[in-house]
Amino acid sequence: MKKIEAVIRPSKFEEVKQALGKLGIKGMTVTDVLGCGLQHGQREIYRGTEFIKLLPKVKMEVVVQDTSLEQVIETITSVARTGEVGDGKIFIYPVDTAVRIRTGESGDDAI
Amino acid sequence: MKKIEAVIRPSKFEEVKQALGKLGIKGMTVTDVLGCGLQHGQREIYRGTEFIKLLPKVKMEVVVQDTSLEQVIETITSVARTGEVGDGKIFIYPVDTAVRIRTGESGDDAI
Amino acid sequence: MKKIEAVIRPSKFEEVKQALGKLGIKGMTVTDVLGCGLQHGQREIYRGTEFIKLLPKVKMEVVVQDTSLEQVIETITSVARTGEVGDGKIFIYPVDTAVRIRTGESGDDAI
Amino acid sequence: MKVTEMLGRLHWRMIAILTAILIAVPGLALASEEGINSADNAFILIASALVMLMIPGLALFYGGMTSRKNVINTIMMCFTCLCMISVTWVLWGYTLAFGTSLGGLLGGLDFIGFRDVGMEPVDNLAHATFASFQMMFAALTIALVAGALVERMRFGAFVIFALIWSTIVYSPLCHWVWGEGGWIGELGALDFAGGTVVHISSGVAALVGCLVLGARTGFGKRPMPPHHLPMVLLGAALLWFGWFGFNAGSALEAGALAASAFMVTQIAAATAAMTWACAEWIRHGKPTLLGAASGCIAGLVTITPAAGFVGPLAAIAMGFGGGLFCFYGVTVLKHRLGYDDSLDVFGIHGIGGTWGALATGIFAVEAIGGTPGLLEGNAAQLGIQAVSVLATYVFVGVMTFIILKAVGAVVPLRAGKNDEDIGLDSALHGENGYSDYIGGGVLTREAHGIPATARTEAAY
Amino acid sequence: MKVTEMLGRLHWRMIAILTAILIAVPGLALASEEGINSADNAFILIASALVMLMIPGLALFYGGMTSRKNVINTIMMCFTCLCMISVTWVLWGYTLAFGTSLGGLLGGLDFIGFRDVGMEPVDNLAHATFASFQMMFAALTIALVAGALVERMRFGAFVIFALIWSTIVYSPLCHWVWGEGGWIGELGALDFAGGTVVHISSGVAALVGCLVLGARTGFGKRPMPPHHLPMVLLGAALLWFGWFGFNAGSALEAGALAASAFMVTQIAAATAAMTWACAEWIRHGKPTLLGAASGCIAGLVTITPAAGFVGPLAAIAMGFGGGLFCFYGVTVLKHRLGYDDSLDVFGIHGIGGTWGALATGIFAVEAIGGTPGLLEGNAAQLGIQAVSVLATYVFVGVMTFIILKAVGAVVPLRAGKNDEDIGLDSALHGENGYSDYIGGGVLTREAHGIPATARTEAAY
Amino acid sequence: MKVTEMLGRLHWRMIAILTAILIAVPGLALASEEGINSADNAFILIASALVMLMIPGLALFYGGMTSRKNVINTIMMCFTCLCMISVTWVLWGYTLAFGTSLGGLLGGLDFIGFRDVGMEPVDNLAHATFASFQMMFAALTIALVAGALVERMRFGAFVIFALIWSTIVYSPLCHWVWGEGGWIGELGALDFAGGTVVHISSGVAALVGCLVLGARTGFGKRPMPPHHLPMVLLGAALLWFGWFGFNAGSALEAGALAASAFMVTQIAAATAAMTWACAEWIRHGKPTLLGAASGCIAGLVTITPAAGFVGPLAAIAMGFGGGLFCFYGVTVLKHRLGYDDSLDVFGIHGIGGTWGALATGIFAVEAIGGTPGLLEGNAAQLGIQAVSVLATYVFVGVMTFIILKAVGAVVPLRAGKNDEDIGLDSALHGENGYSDYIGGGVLTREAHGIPATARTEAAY
Ligand SMILES: Nc1ncnc2c1ncn2[C@@H]1O[C@H](COP(=O)(O)OP(=O)(O)O)[C@@H](O)[C@H]1O
Ligand SMILES: Nc1ncnc2c1ncn2[C@@H]1O[C@H](COP(=O)(O)OP(=O)(O)O)[C@@H](O)[C@H]1O
Ligand SMILES: Nc1ncnc2c1ncn2[C@@H]1O[C@H](COP(=O)(O)OP(=O)(O)O)[C@@H](O)[C@H]1O
Repeated sequence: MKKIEAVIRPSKFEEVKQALGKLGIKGMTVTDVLGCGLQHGQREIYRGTEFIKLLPKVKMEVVVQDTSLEQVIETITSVARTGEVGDGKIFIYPVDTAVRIRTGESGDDAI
Repeated sequence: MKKIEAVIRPSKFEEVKQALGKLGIKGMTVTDVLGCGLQHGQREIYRGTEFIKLLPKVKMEVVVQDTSLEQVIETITSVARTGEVGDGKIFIYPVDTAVRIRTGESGDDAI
Repeated sequence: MKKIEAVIRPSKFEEVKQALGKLGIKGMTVTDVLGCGLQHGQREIYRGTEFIKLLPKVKMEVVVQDTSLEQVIETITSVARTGEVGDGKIFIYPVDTAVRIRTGESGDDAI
Repeated sequence: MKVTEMLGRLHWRMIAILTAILIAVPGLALASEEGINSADNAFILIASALVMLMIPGLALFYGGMTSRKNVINTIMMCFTCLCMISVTWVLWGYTLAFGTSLGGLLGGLDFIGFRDVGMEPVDNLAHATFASFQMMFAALTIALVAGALVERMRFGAFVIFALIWSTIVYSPLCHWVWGEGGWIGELGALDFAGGTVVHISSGVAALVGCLVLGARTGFGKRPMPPHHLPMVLLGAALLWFGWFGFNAGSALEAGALAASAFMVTQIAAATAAMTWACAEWIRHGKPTLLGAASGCIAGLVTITPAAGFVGPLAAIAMGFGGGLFCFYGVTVLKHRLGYDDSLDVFGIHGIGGTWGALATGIFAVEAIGGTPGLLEGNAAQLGIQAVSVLATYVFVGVMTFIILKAVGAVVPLRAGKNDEDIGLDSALHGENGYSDYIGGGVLTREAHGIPATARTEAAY
Repeated sequence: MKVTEMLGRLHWRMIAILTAILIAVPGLALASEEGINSADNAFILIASALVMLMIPGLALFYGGMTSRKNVINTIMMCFTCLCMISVTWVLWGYTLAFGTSLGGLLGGLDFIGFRDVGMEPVDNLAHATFASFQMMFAALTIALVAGALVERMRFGAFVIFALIWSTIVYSPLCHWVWGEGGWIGELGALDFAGGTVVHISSGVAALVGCLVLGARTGFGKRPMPPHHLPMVLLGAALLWFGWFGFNAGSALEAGALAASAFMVTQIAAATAAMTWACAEWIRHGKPTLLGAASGCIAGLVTITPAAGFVGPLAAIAMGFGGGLFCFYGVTVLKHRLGYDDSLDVFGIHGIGGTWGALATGIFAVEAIGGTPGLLEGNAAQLGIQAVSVLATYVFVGVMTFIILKAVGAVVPLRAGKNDEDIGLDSALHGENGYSDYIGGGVLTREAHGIPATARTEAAY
Repeated sequence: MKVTEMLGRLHWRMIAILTAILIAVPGLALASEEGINSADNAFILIASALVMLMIPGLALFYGGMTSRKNVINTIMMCFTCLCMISVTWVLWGYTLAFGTSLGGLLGGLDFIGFRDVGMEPVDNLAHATFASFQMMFAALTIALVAGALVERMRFGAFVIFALIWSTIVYSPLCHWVWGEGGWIGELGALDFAGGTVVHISSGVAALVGCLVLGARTGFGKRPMPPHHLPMVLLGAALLWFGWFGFNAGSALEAGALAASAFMVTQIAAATAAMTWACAEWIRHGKPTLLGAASGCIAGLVTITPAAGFVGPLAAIAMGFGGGLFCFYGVTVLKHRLGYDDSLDVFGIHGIGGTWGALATGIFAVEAIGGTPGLLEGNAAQLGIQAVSVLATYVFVGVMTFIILKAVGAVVPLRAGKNDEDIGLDSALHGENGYSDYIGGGVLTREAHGIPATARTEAAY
């Protein structure tokens, strides 16, 4: 079981979510985050001072069985890509186990 | 050392937190998230268009020593359960180590 | 490849970010969170009822190559420290891999 | 005297009289023929606009105090009162309150559908001005009640309740106090701008309402603090601003009485805000903005019945009492009694209104409003005030209970548990107060194949 | 009669006449010498302030409806209209609208740079009062148009467009309808407070504008719900409040006509809000706050041309129609036609204004505004109204198209794709509506060595 | 002539005279007996309500500009000024400013506790009207000062400071300029609505205050951008709206002078907003909403002393100067001098007020306000204006310094480091502006066993 954490452009979120829906991925948890990387940030002005602000990104967390891993990564990569700096990253983490609170099921059954 | 990540109903958060407090768990980090799963989302209307919106959930992250793991999972599972779809999930992740910034302590002492 | 997750005081964020910038760390993802630990929370009042509220913290996530790990941890620890309870924690998690969406690169090249 | 001279004198007499009449005519035209004094008319029109603004002000005041997931529902309840009651006021509300009195108990149907309500004068104002001004009062009163019911009442049930309540509680009560021949007015009770009609009545209805509905899920187990305090402050500010129209406008003219009412309104509001904040400072060690904002409303409520009857120092005394009693009611009494008046409508409007109505009987000054109070030796006035308060409590309390039970027999009053959990905004209105980034967090319908006609449990 | 007697009588005659004149003088001074009636003047000054407040109200109404990343740009467009048009109105806008008519088509340059616009009376008002009141109308009209263009139009292009449009579309149109000798006014068309001048004109310009610009990226693929509904409600409330100044103030005096206009304004707004919310309740199972708020604006738009001509029941009928037609236009028609009018300016101001202008011809009552409508047997009036509507559609539609094409030939009209993606607030104004915790999420400039003069693509 | 004829003539004479007297009586009653002109009285009452609204407007304007964690404290400071000063104004503030002059320096105690302040006329207004109008000015002025001190000043210390400052700085200064016999007024200095009394005085106090307090922790190291720009805009809009009451109301009547003041107020605000935004556009490549909003306030400040003295083109010139100088002050000068005026009170009110006071001496037109300025050849007026400015700078500067030092000797002026870090809202008021989901993020007290009486360091 793996957790796929994708940090993407907010404007791409809708498309990615639908693409995952088509793969049969129903569950995900989503968070508003700010990020920086090669794409530095937005230049803002406050009463004569200019400064750089982190960029809004969307973090999607999807826990999947090992078998779906490749497919999900590929889908996200291809749908979220615009080719311009700032498209984001996908990180893969190991997951020990999962529990479905409603039923108490655990492991692969829970996701 | 493990990280317990529980995605639960916002209305259950208070109870869960207090239950953990009784177990002696003092530390946790909490985030507002949106989620979907078997429970799809809320139907909303905007000027004649209907659409489905992700549901607000609360993500609690608690890093615990391996020995407390079972007890914490059980507590969260039982307190956060309503039995209706949308109760949420618990994910368990391995943690390499932890550091307490104030003192520089690391490992089990830090949590 | 490791994920460094630091939960720090909001007022220290700017300094930490700049210190990391000097180390050559360009990428990070940042989230507003609430937390409690030894530092309980803020006492608030609502129409005669007093209650305790979780404290705002900032969660920084930085995925780094194993080689930079020590240095980053040390930098965060020293810069974010005030010595008073509530300075926060650093957690280190294993990462299986990373993918740069824009190019499809994966592994160490992606971060 | 010669005849010619007589004629000559008559001639002059005629000229003088004609002159007098001609010159007096414009005056007459203003004072009795057309009757509308444009300064007064302008003032009351603006005052009406100010009172209108109080209702969205109230919506924000209340909306900011609820939790984030119920802000839309709360605002919608207030806003619906503004709109719905404006229409029913035209159709039947106004005439039931201000039509020719049927035995001092109810207005007749003379003005049904705003018949004859238009440009013709009523005393110094155009009839349309007076009717519009009163329209805002009617809408505001029932909107005030909403604050006690929010976060759990079903929207549809509230709409029906509000409609009936405004018709068979507000209109009659308004007639009793302000209608020509209304029995409370005839009694000599003083209520300048609505201490009984607006505030006690809404406060009592709120109390009965929240008792009938029962507490919000989780009440008492966790605090339910305001989700947006600057919005609360904004709402309080608009209320305060509008209240000048409410109180000074109730002079129904733009002269010295309006000025006096304006002045004491400001003083009482300010005093009560400070009183509440200081009480908190002493009791909890910290003065809160919510306390100051609640205090100013308490002061405004308190001075409402007295605005045209008391002077500046009495306004300080009344404001101080209003701040203190309401603070006590909201922070101590409520917790002891254990009822869940979500946004403390009874604690502020009920308690403040009651104190204000009684204090009017104490502090009234003959030189200002024509009636002396207790301090000027007229103890009877306090008795009359007490009777009017009591009558309002009993009438409104009983009627509200009956109406709610009747409505509850037809449609459920409370939202379902699940709707309360996810929030009434989404459940009942299909809306969210704030939508965040995340592309609006939208899952398109098609992706899940949910039919557009699917409805959640409490949609109606 | 003796001469001495004759003289004596003459003497008395003189005294009587002198008396008469002397006594009449203060009256004369008020009525013809100075001419300013201070009650009317006070009323219109306050009304002007209310109309001014409509523009920030509109900014919030619109701003709350856009996505979070475009709220500042949206507000900025409205606020810029308020400021910029106030200045151009002084310089040339007013005189083009209200200067001595050049053949009924345009005002002459008599008042250029507000020459002679000051304390001297124009009828019952100070000239400054009238010119300020009209200034607010001019600023509001073009600000309304912005709502259709937001979330994709480049700010600089909008500024140029607004400047030209206000000069060569608004001022002439205003002259036609309200200027002395303007041809539409001469025709006998009724437009009390701006149904054609303000609402149809902004609605049509909005429609043409959004067609020329093209839809927002992602339009139709994902809903773009309001990011802050309480802000929308606040904006609607300020609009409603200000509209009393707009409509009642258009009586240009503070008497019975103003009162009547005030009353029907309230009634139509309330009715339309309820109509819209009920339509949603029936169609979608849930009434929304956005629906109620949109409805009240639709009602206000509808009653605008009719405010001084119709009675309370006609206001209910007009409000009902306004709510229903605009609801249909916004939720059905727009989707069928597929244009992207971001915040439904045409759907509300265009459709509501058209219905209002025609309905004025139907419901006008002679006893109120002096002109009978269709229901009082004057079918011709409906024809005249139709002509004025048609003329406005054609003139504004063609002119707006030409202006946009001309401006677009000089500077790009649309923001770049990337700017649209990250949001116009940051891209065009270097600002964010809300900055969150995280120490403001700030990376100092030095840390990245970005020169202070670096500019994003669409900075100008 | 015969005796009978004589009598006859006398008889007629009497009739004519009686007629004259009788007819004149209503006029007399209005003009001298009762004295209150209801149009003027209505106008100033509404104007007072508008000025009241400026203070919550200011609270939102300031509140939106601070960081999220200090929004409540900021709003609370302004709101407390509104409430507290309203009470002290009744008790002693008014009489110190407007009581019978003690040598041109201070008002006597005639009106202590608002003795004799009520329904009797003062010129054309009810005394209560005048006193209420002035009350709002007093409250606003000290509230303006707060903007320079927020995000680090201890609330309790501010309350004491405000109380003293308003008593021994504002009241005397107000007396000097507007009190009968006040020495600056006697000098012939022009200050229509408070350029020196309100704006220079608050600006200078702000500057001294922030120098005494020292900069916020982190100032200069990281930008501290506004946390809620739409709130800033809303505040600016309410300020602008209220300013019509402030400036036009300062005519103290509702005629042509009020109209002229209204008009130039609008023009200067609009011009300055555009000027500031354009200056940014040129300098930074992007016009900001904060810039436009700051600009309109700068313009309003600038025109305040001149509102009743200058014409429309002068208003454009003054607004342009106001926008430019304040822009320069806030974006360049402040950074060079390095002081931390949190929300730029000195940069806008100090600089704008100074420019406005001087420019009044330049642009004043005899035909408008009765006094010619430099451009009409009266160079002396500019000198008088300069003297009044200088006197205000010195008096306010010195007094503010002394008061702050004195207060600081008794209670600490600055909040503790830790309180500043977690935010003054939570530390000093036990509140949070916005509480998010997460069930309110609440840990019940019991769970941690913290006694209810525990207090944080800076609770008082
Ligand atoms: N090392 C990292 N650790 C955590 N998050 C990162 C890291 N690098 C990038 N990110 C996240 O990914 C986003 C996009 O990265 P960026 O380098 O700007 O673009 P790209 O992925 O196209 O090279 C960042 O805004 C940040 O949120
Ligand atoms: N595979 C997953 N990965 C990440 N989060 C998930 C996943 N599945 C569910 N969740 C989170 O758990 C929440 C509840 O899940 P859901 O399937 O709706 O209910 P239940 O757990 O009762 O079956 C979701 O809203 C989402 O936030
Ligand atoms: N066991 C834990 N799991 C997750 N987060 C924790 C844990 N313990 C502490 N935290 C986070 O770290 C923050 C600081 O911890 P705290 O114990 O208050 O201070 P300190 O680290 O100085 O001892 C908390 O507010 C919380 O967000």
